[in-house]
Amino acid sequence: MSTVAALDLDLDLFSGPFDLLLTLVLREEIDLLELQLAELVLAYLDHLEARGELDLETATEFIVLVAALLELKSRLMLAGEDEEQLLDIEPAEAAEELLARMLDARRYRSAAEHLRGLLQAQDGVRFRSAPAPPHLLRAAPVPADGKLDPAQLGTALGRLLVVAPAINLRHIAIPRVSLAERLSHLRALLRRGRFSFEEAVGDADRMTVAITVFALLELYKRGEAAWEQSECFGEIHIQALAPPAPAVVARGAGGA
Amino acid sequence: MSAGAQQQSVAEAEDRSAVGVQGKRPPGEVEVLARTVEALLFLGGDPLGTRELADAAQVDELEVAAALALLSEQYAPGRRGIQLREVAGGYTLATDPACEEAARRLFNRPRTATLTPAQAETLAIVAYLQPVSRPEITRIRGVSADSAATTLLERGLIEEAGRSQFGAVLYRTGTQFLKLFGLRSLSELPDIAQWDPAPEEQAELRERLLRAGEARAEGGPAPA
Amino acid sequence: MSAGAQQQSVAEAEDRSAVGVQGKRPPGEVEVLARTVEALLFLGGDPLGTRELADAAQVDELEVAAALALLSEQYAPGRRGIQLREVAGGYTLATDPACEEAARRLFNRPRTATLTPAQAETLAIVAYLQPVSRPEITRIRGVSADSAATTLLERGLIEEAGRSQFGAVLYRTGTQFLKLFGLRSLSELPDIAQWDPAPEEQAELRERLLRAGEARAEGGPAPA
Repeated sequence: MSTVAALDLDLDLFSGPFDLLLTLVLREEIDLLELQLAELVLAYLDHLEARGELDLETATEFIVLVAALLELKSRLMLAGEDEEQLLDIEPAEAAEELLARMLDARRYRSAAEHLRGLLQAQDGVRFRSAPAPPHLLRAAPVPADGKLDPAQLGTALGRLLVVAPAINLRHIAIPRVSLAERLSHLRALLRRGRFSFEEAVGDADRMTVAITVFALLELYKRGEAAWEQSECFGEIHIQALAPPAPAVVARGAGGA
Repeated sequence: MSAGAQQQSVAEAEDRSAVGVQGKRPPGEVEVLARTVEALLFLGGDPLGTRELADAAQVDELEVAAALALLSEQYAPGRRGIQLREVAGGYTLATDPACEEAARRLFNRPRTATLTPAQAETLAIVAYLQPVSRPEITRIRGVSADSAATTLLERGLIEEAGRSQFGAVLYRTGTQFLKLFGLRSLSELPDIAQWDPAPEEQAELRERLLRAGEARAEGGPAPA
Repeated sequence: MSAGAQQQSVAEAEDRSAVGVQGKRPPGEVEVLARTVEALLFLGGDPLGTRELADAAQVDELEVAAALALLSEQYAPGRRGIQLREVAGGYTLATDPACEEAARRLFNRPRTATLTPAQAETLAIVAYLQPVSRPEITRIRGVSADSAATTLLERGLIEEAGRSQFGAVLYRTGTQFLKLFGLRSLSELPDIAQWDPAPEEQAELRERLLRAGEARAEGGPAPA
């Protein structure tokens, strides 16, 4: 019997074996949105610590299950018309999905072993990597004009403009702010010129201020921005280390 | 059979692959073409298909096939330090693994770095599900595959194959994968279903996922 | 000398280079060493001296000389598509000049002028935003564009345009770009609006691309 199944938990919301928790979540007797997955992971780490050894098989299974829970949870937080539908998953259906997930993980772990075996069997087979003599590589022929379609560039750029749907965080009590979001905020300000830290954060909460400082450090590390503070607790002034390259707007018909 | 007669038959067998040395008769067309094909395989880094070889040698593919058959005799395993290998939909020359010790001493580095478990899993998922995106790989593995995917990309084992509708980069395996793993094509990979757990084991897993809850519904304590 | 005796002597000569195939006697040490030397010469692009070969094979130079003598027989001119050559500083394998016409055709075969997905994206970013730095391209794509950029540089589709103030290489479209796409000037690049998923957006193109790229790097929801 797997030790993950028997893992004893003592969480804020629930105490009992891991498998029971899983089932209760699947049967919607425990609201996944209220379950702190981090707490769950910490409990597992304590469990490993106590056992003093890492059983790779069990650890992998635990990770796959927690990841599946995490995904279920994030799907619950997704806004959209199909939200109702998502919440309507039958417990049996959800159990099937978890099972499918575990089977998939097992399949690809076995396939990975097979691949490692194949590579091992090729041990000692070396291929020649010396370049061909230059006199045989005559200058590559220049392809005819107009061989490539400019529309190819347009479609490529169009795909890059697609913004993935954002996750709605309204279910989470603590307001979250991401480093990436703060980075692009600061970069946008930098493009306009010098600004003060005060302007960058406005009257944001402490968490946002802290993450903004972190983002500033990141920009400094990357050589994109520098700052100065003339006195303790004084105003912090931030400026770009170099003016960002001039932007080119999309060319309209006839060339802008 | 006398020793002399035996030796003579050996000479005849040998004669097929060694025409042109004794100058007793002009080398046949197949022999001449085999030399050209050998030179092309020696120069070309990636495996070459019969079509490419035929175009370069300006003959038809059937003639190339005959030349390759002759070459594969000359390069039969155990005969030379180089082998003719059929990989990645083409042919290429590679060293006999028996010479690996000496090669390692000369070049002072191992042939290829082995794969970490994370890299092997990521590669397996790409090989079987291609084209597949990074988030999908992460979803199957339960943990991020970013650094493994980056390493596999750098080593040329996987390559980009466009983007998914969500904008995530898709990956597929490349020629280098087939070449290094000694595969002629992806169809040589065994069916993924072969690693499915036995039906009883699957049933047990399914049971496990619901049992504790059932126990609770009945009001009894959950079995450990 | 009778025809029979002549054939027998040929058989003896042949036998030396074909040991191990017939399984009549185990291959001699010279034959085994010759295979190793063959493999080393095959791998090494540069000529190898007898000292280097001896060190790699862990034998003495006299033995290497004997192996090389055997190899030079096997690789006698006119016999194979590859020849063993003694050049300044050592030995090397090279193709028979008779096969070079075919090799030229192989290397100069007309390649289809297609772009891989990664190359198309990289080129589109450079074309519309030039000058643009490599880190910026990476930020927009969400994954590295290094190998795509290298290929585009080699094909003359993009070229370097100085360095940004942070020291990153800047790119602009190259001499081959307009030609290959049949454009008279950059102003003829198609209006992006028809492929734009959100044409009502007012922000400038660069800004929007960077924002979308950063959102992708953060990891959107996994495709269900």
